[in-house]
Amino acid sequence: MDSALIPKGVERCPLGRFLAFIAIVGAVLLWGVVAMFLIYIKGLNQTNMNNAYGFALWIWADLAVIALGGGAFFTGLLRYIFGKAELKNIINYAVLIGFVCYSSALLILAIDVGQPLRAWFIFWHANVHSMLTEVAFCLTCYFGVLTIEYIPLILENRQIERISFFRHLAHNMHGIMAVFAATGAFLSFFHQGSLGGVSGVLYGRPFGFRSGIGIWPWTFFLYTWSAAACGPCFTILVTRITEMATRKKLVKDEVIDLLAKIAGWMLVTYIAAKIVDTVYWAAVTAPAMGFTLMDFYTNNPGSAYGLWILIAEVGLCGVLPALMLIAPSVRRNARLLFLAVLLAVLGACLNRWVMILQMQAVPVLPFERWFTYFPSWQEIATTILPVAYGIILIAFSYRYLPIFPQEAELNPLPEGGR
Amino acid sequence: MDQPKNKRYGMVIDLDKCTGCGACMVACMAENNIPFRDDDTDKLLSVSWMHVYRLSNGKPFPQAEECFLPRPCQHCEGEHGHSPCVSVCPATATDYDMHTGIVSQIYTRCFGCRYCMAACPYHVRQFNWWDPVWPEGMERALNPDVSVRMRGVVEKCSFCYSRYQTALNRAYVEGRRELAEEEYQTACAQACPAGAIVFGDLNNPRHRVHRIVQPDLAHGGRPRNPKAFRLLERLGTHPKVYYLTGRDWVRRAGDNEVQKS
Amino acid sequence: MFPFSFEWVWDLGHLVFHGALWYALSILGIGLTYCILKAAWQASRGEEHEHGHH
Amino acid sequence: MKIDRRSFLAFVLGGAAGTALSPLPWKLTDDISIWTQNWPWTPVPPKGETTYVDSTCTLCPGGCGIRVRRVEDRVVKIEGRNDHPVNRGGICPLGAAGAQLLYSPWRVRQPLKKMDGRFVPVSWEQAIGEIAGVLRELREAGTPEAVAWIADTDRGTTAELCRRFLTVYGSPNFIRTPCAQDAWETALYLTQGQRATAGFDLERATFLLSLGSGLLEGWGTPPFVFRARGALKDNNGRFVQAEARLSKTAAKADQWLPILPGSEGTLAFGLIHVLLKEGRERKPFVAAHTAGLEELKRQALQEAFSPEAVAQATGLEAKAVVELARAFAAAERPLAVCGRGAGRVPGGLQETLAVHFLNALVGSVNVEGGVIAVPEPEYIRWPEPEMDAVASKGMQTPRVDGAGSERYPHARYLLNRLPEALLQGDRPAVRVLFVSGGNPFYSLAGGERTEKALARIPLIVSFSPFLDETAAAAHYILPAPTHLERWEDVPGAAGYPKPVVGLARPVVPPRFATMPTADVVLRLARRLGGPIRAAFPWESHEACLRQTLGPAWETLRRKGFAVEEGFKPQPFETASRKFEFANADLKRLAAFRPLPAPGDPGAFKLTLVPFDTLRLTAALGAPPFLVKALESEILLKNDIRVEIHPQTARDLGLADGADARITTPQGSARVKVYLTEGIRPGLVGMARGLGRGAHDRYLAGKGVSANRLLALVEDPSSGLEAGWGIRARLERA
Amino acid sequence: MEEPKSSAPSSRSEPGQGGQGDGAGGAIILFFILGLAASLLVGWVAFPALLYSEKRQPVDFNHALHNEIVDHGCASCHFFRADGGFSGAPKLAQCIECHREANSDDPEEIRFVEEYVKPGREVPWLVYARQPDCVFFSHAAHVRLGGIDCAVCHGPMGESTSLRPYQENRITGYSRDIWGWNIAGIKRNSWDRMKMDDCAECHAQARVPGGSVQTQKDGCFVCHK
Repeated sequence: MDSALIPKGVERCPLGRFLAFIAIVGAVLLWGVVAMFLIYIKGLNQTNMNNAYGFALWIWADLAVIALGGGAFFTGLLRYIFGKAELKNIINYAVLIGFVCYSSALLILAIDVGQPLRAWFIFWHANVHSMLTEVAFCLTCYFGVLTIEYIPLILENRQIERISFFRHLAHNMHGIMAVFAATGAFLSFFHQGSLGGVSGVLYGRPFGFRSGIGIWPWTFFLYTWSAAACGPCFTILVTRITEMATRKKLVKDEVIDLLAKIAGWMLVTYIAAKIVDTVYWAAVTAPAMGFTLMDFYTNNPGSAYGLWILIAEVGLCGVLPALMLIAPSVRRNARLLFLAVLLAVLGACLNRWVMILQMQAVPVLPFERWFTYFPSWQEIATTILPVAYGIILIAFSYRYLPIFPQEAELNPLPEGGR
Repeated sequence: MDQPKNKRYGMVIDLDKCTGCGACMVACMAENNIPFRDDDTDKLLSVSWMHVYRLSNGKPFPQAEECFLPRPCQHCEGEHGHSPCVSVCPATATDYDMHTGIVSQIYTRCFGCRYCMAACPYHVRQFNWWDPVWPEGMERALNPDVSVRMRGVVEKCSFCYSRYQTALNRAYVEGRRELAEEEYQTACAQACPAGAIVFGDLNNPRHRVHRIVQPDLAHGGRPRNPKAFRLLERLGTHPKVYYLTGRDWVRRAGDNEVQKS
Repeated sequence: MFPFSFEWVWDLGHLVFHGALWYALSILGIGLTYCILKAAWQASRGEEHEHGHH
Repeated sequence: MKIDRRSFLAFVLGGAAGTALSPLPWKLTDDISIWTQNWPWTPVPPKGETTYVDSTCTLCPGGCGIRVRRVEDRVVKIEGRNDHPVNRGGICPLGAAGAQLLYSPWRVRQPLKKMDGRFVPVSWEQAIGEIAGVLRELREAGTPEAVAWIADTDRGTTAELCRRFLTVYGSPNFIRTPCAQDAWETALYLTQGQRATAGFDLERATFLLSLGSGLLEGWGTPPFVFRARGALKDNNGRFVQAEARLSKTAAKADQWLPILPGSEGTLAFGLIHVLLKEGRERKPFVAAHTAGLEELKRQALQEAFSPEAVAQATGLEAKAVVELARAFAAAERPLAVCGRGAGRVPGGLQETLAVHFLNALVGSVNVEGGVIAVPEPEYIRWPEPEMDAVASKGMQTPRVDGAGSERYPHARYLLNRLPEALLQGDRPAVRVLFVSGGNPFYSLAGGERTEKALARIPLIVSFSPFLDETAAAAHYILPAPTHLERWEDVPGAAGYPKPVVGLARPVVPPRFATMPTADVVLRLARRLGGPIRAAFPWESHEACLRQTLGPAWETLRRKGFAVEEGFKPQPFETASRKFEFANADLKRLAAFRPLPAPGDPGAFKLTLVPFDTLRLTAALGAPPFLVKALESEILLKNDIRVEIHPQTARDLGLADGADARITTPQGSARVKVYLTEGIRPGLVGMARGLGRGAHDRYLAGKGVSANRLLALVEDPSSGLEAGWGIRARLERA
Repeated sequence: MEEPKSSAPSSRSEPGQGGQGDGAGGAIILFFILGLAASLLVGWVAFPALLYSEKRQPVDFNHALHNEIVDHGCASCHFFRADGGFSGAPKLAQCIECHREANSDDPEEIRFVEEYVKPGREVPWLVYARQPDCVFFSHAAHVRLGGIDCAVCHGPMGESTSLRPYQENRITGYSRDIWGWNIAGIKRNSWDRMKMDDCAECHAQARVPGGSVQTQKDGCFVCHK
């Protein structure tokens, strides 16, 4: 029925099955939308946040998806600036995943604020000293870049491409994509960094606070770095999951291997820097503020924030995947590669959780106790909403747009096909 | 225009005098139009600019001791007014005023991102999770000098700035530009039946607050009075709320510096 | 955001921050405008370029 | 012309461009955000001229000077008067929240009459007429003494008018709600021969020993006591609190003596024992101004009051008792006080006497820094009313509460005995009950039995401005104006050591069709006619007030209060003109004996001890600000939390915050537990003031009332209420 | 629209063929202009007209006439209170001092006396300069301390012989005088607008030293409450 829209030379599942899939995911999306409207109408009392937990699940989700969306900027940087031509075979998908991540982040931010209708004050009345201002500006601008990068893909749809203007537009945009990518990389560097700065500058919160260079705490650089390392891992992870879901090979192993290798080395350097940062923070920064490392990890209810979290983040989800990814034998083993990128992705998510949630859970006043929090269903639903939205957008993009340049080559149509 | 000398308004709370009665909280609520709800027992969801903490020395019966610690906004000065919350506000909805040393806020500018709440180690910043609702008739007791905050914004103690505004107005009409110490007092200081709260200008050597704590203004206002301390001195927030106590354990409980060393 | 808004201060922080911002925005804006105008021009001229850009 | 997709697109593009170039999107964006800044459902208090009115707070017997800030005709803030001798600028939380009482939507707006269990509005005319009708019938039946009146004070014009009304009507049953002053007044009378209230010169004492008094929890006049506590600190004085739990008072004391509950009297006698045994009494004072020391020695030097025995009874060490006695005696101006908690339970007379003896032994009676006999105000000098035969006969009948009888010769009011009296006989002894101030349906202990007894009264008239528990149980509510809407003379401040009279004034005009209780009395008197009418020659309460106060009226109106600054206590008025440790009256009293907590210790292993907090009140309930300020250690959601020691909790298998069920011989209730090291193991501490059956939605239905779980305990020496706790059981729920 | 068939081919013309005749291009431009004009009209004319509701003052007050009679100019009726506040629109009690009875046969005055003075009803004046609740404005600081003339902010109100209609923003509830009567927000006189930027502008000109660490202008609470 929709064959006219499907790219040439590839096969897609029947429309009915596709729509059934969309309907299922759409139901989840709808659940999130209901929760979102509930929050818009009734206010943030629908969440389980409180005056001690001003930032909660959403901000974590925000930081996590942006870190994971970092695959777009870093792959773009490698492809357009450093000239890693092989990556052109995965750049489209990286851009799409980035687009999903960033649009989700903006959506979550729009739900998260107490006065959404005044949210534009962040731009108009901008306080340039606030990391959040930097986040907002760079995030919005970079989302613009991702949109610019995504538009040509849409324009390459078989039907749209038939229109001369659009075809030319897509071509021209491809032509100067390096300029956009460079700008994107610049913006990305600053907003990934400023997200790291969000907790790093809080000198009232010894757990989050880091010293650094000038106005930028170490976390500023660590965040950019970790996004550059874990973003590509997420791209690989989603590509693999897409391949599993479509039961097709979509990207050649060399491409994945190259990206994984680069991500691996990024991760190695990142985790080394992270360890140095942790040691310095534990030995110098925190004691100077009157805290010992173990103050941050003990006496919390149920050991929810025990030392295990540090070991899991740095060791299990940091050092381990880094070492795995730089080993060619691991990269060649599909399962181990999958495990490695999965761990790296979890590591990034865990890092963001620690820096936002644990940062607030740690009592600072000596007579206060740990603050614990569990999100309400409305928070969970609105956090899952972008996931559903992302799956739907990816599904549509995959079905109707030439996302994977190598798909036709890797999956030749049987005789008699289109 | 010649400007009056900069003030540094601050507070001294004598923890040995404070009885934890809550008059400061109630006076503050009445002065500043603090909303209340059917269930306000979850203090993490409740708005109260002044909160009285209950501190315990952690010893077993009968050596157990308790102390009450009223906590208004500390009006941190940080380094040159970069208090933890002020510098993080993305929309410049909160500010540090060098003329008074007060951390001020425009509620109508705030769009509720809550970054300042995450930044404040004292939990003085509170969010309006609900629309403020007064039972029929009780809104008549609202004070027009303080605007009522809508749902979705952060608020905190302002050192009763509206009382400063009205006091200044009165002075202007009388042709004066400077206020006497007693002309500008916060609602909590005025109400405290135990006389535990003293309020005034730390820059002014004649004011009681200055005389009591003897602040070392060259070093962020560190108290020279050995009985005085500030909450979390070591963070470098340079609060303008000082506490007095003769009890060692109270001092330790309020200040992580002495606590940990 | 703009020099005429209340919060604007002509200091280094604002110049660097907003300078970088407006610089980035300009590149995006100019680039995009260039692409659109060129495409419109090409479309109206009926030009055609060879395929295979990706 | 071709109108196709392109044209349409062009039109839309043009429209978009035009819209962007018009103010519409920009102004709309701005206006929508401004709309969020001015949401119509967020109230905006109207501006206007600010004025201040000085008045006197009548919410408790303190009588603090208040300064009310008005904006136009609205009360927006209540502050303490800086120039008032009692509170000097300070204010208690309840006083500060006073405007919320004025503007409470749960005020009674017009007279209400209960019909078929529901209140219906009636006119003042009708309500007063119907009540007068019942009163007339009772008089005609020759039983005027079946009318009783409960008031929260027996001083001031309003109270005197009510009492006068009862007198000319023919009933002796005017009852003041119980308070610690009941015991103190009796003690002063018995030892000093003075009809006076006890004032405590706390500000100038240098050693303050409190035997269970909640000095910082509502005892006396809170702002005065608080300031005195500060002064004590400034003067390097010493403050010792003997109490079973680490109350706020104990927490702020220099020394906390965690005595076993109910052992305060024993401790006082123990201290006397040490003092006398070691000869540490102030000999010059004792020799010159006291009599009967030998008798006291005989009493106090018994083995039962030896340090060892007292240590046993109080849970302290014998050494601590001896040291305390020595420190007390050695202090420059020592002062001992008693009256548990906020002082709403009088306690045993012998216990108060012991404390008073202790003060006398160190010379702290009627001197600076001591207990001062503050004479009752005498500005009310109305001619004796003429009484008819019915009234005279009625006044000859014994009081329904037994006060002044053979058995309780010195008691003036025994509200605690009323429930039992009401349960006697086929017809209740009281047929009509007026309640002005106080809230007996809530604050009387005894649980269901008390409620059942009070419910036997066929006609209850409440004058409460609010729908409190007593009003809810009444048959008529004749709402009085609140403290900010009426004239009221306020003689004396509880515990203040000087005579002081304050004047409360209408700060704002009455909001509703309310009537001052005194005016209701005047109108009732007019209705009843005859000698009753003749006894009330005043047009209105205000007129009565003006005439009664005479020249003082103008002073009070201008200044708001009158205080006798150079007041000197009167000399003792006993037969010996000395302070008497012993005399015939004292000898007749039942001997001191510590009262055990009611209940079987075998079945009820724990003891429930109630405590007071300033953030809750017994009679008035608590306005929303107070409920908001209530600690989460006391109230969590709708559950009251009871304090127990972690050891007790371990024994019972209860964790902090766990749901539990508390059972006493009086009843049972669900609670949550709060673990604290600040309470003696084996005790359960419970705040008084929750578990309200009426009031507003911020207070009603939260927690349980300790009074329902407690029993009435009668002091054998005086008949006064002396309950301090009850045996209890706590189980996991 | 009557010739969809004939228009279809041209719109569906093959890509890369140029396709459009002059007529089509002209139509595009025409429609673009049409859309532009329509939206400009909506944005500049219809929108402002819809945005504001108009109310008449309860009584038409002649400032000029009163100004001639009174002794102390504006301050005769608009004065400072002892508490430092500014009285703003006069209360009925002030009016009654002169208008216990109608002093003229002016029907408006007679109506005022009949409708307000006799029943003792306050006049619900609509205040053109009413600022929102979040704003703290000190007349004392500006008039007593700054020596600023009433007209700087309020314009030549004292010379008006009649009260102009009061317009209220339907969305915000503000008086139109705050945004200014020019919908583009352009002002010619200092009193044309009363937005925060206008306060800031004047403060900048007067070199009012600001204490803010963020903006080097005034701290929030100087103008907010």
